[in-house]
Amino acid sequence: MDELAPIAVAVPLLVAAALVGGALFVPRRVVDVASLLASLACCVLCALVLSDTRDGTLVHWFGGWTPRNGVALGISFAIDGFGAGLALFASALFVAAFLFSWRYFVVVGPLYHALMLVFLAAMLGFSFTGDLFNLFVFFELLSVAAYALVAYDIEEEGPLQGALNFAVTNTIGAFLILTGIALLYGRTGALNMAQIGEALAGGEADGLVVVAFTLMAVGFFVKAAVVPFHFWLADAYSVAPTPVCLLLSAAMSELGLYALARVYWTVFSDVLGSEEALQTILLVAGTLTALVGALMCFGQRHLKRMLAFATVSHVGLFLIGFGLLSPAGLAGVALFIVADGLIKAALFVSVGAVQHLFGSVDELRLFGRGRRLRITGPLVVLCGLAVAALPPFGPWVGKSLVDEAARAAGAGWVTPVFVVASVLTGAAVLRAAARVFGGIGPREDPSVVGAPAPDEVDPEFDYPHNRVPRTMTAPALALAAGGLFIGFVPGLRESVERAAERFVDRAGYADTVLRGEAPREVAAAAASPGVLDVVLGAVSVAGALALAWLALAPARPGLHRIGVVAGAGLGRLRALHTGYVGDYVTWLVAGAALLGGLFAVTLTT
Amino acid sequence: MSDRVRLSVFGVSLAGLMGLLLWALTGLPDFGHYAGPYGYILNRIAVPERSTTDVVTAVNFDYRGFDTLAEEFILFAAVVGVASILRKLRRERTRAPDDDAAGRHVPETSLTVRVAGLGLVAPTILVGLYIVAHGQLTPGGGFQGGVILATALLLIYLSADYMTMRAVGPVALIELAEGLGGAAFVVIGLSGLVAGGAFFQNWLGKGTVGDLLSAGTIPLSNAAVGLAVTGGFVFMLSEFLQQTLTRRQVRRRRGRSA
Amino acid sequence: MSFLPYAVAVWVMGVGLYGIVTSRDLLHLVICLSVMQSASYLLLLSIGYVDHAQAPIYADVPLGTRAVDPVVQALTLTDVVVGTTVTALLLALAVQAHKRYGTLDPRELRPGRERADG
Amino acid sequence: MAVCATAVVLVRDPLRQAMVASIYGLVLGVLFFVFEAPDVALSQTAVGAVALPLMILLALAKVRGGEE
Repeated sequence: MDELAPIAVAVPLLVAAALVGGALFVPRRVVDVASLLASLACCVLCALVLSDTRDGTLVHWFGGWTPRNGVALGISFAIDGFGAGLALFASALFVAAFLFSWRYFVVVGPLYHALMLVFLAAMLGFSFTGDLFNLFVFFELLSVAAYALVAYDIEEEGPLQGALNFAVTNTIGAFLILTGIALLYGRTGALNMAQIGEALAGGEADGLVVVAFTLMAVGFFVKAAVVPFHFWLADAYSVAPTPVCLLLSAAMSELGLYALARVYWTVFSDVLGSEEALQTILLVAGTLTALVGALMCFGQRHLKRMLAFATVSHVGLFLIGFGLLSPAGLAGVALFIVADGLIKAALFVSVGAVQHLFGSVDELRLFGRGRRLRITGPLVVLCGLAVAALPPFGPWVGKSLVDEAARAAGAGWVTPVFVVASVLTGAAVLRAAARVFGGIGPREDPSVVGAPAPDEVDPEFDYPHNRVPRTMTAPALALAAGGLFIGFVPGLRESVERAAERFVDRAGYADTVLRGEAPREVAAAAASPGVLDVVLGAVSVAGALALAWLALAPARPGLHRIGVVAGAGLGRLRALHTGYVGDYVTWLVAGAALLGGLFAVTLTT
Repeated sequence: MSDRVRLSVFGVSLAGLMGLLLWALTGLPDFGHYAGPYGYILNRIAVPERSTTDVVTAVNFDYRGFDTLAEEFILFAAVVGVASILRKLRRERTRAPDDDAAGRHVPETSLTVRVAGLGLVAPTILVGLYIVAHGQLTPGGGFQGGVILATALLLIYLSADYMTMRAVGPVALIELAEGLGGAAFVVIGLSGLVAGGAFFQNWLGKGTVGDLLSAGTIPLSNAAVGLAVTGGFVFMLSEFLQQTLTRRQVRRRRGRSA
Repeated sequence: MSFLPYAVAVWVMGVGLYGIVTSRDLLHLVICLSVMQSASYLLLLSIGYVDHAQAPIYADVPLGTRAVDPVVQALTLTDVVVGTTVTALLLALAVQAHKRYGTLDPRELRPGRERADG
Repeated sequence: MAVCATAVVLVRDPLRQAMVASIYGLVLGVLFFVFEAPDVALSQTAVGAVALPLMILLALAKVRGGEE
């Protein structure tokens, strides 16, 4: 049933084109319903595709151009469990986002929906494709739709600048990716990933190969927001409309890492030198990202910006899981990405609901105003605990699996990184929840950003609203439930591990794609978290609660001083986040040169 | 970062990055010695198998037609994005309530320029259509022809005025062209799936090499892309144009009250 | 000579990036970005070039004549469209930003700047 | 080529830059023609030398007008 995949990409594009074609004649509700139906259809199609990938990679050759003598003539979709799973995950998020948009926007044209649908199609194509240039084209489609969506709220304060920084940095990233593709094409005369991998495998890792890998890694790191390529993310995510934030934070950053993993295991895994060196470099980059993101997250009072930095921190954790370069780590990351993405999406929806009611996303200004929200409040607290890795919920399962894989790979030193990142991000969410929904703690906080977040009020609308609409509560509950209980789905862990085993099998992938051979059988061990993981989870939750309590404790001079010192320390870090695009590009080029230098020294053979 | 620090960090890094790139490029075959195989194979098989004489068009609309579909929607997303970014701010409306109602009040274009401009419109449209239609035969195709068609409409603006241009290409019609072109391209892809079992399967008869209607679905795709590109570029250019005009009226208004 | 086109592509990229970092005007910055992107057109076409070969168009020449790589040309075409659209989108952002804030200097347009004066 | 690209970046005044960029687009188009890539040359000329500079000029007209 490989034909379903291109249909899943075509449906949202077709609906988007129809919406724009009839822009002036279609009423708002029809647009809403059509978009919702399109995303639901994608969900169904992706679920069918996913169930078909159980036995291995599905291949669809566009135009019927099957390879001749191992040379690909056209473009292929090569869909495995991870690609299809990610596509299903993205489609489900879009259903939630469209549902949420129903009442979020007072006035919204079909332009917004058309952009969202193109965004959806781009995510699906990006997850499915087996062709390097096609990957780049979908990367750009994803980016262009995202730039426009981030800037959608032109009435607000920041979106334009956020979108500008986003667009400039990501365009440079895309350019670097294309340069890498051009290098590989010059060497191998191929664009199909499996074919390039075949051509390079066992050969020499010279300057061309290593630099091509560097360029693609940097490009995808920019999209995934790995330190020091992360600066644009908070600027963009904190100003985008909330339903868009949900998609950016839960799916787009992760797609960047997915693409790097895909390219690594189809093209580079059998040619680059020292795997240990690459592992170390990736783990260090992941650690840096996790810690910087977590610290910045804790120092925010703008709720969306807080969640944006939580995203950065979690991307760092994902990178650590990927950097282990083992199927076990990859399986853990896959589960972690889905669970964490759903939780973060639920948090964004909750923030959006608060914003809908009170017209603000500022932690201190919202002090105590959320007391009467009987559903949203407890939900945010629960999600905060889950972010802090409370057993037995989804994020804890994912983190534990990655952690175990790290210990098995002899990289046990990353465990404290996971704990610290969980404590800081969890504490930030819990502290904000206590302030907003409980009215607990002081109204001043020396450890967060001084200036308040700008109000996000729709001037044509009367504030305050009285209640959270059901179209906001329902997606929040569903997303949270999915994220919390994903670890309990029977057989899921085995399937993910089997998919991970296939994902890292470069030769098997190439055989299936280029020669149409039946996929090989793989075994799965079905790892599960142990006692140590429960203890670690409990420690991080206790740490998060303690830290949140400290931040909220009644103003005693000693504590206040600690807060001031912490605030000053964070200020140094914050001062680097200047919001000036010239600085960001400088960081980008510096990071690229550094990474390239490290790779050149360690990976060349 | 101060300017000096930034520039020196950047200078050193850029030198490093450029050095890395040069190092990588020494690994390529020398300039003028492309090694293949992809391009060479297509050069050999495209003409007999697809009845096209322009292999680049065959690559764009057949072998790698799916790339072009995504590319077309990048254009689509950008057009929609430009429209959404440049839509009127609420404040703006109060400042210039009749922004697009009145015509232009700028120095009159001289008659000679107008006549010359209008005289160019028809040939330009003809050239654009020719380039779209001969996509599979000679250089050019939907994209190139579409851009030329779009500039022809702009010529109408330059030689007549904004209102005439809007009358020739009203917003609804431009949007319709843009949406229809995009949708038609998707439908061509889907039709391949239905008729031939693969998305973008070129299932129509290939005809004789060199004929205007040869190469199966390629001319249809070219037409669809041409429509979408014309619509897209006209839309973007007229959005920018409208911005310029709105400004003029805002300023005029301020001048009067001052 | 055999390396010159590649070196020029790297130079164009470097110059474009330099322009982006030092730019004081968003419109200038956007043009520099498109200059940087033109480096990739140049690189792609240089890679596919073959000495003493025809364009891959068989309208007037017999089949089998040596021609340059058509694939990189198709890729470049796609890339040109992508570059153009991104540039157009950025120009729209710049215009709107100017309308809102009255400046085009990226140093003065700083979103959600982290203020350390806590 | 390289000189032309450098000139585009170094010209700081956007109005003149738009002109230089247009010439640069044209030079690129000619170069692509020399590279035996007439398809690309055609679209580069149409876009780089006409459509984009036009958009830049329109954007500039808008921005300059606001400053007066």
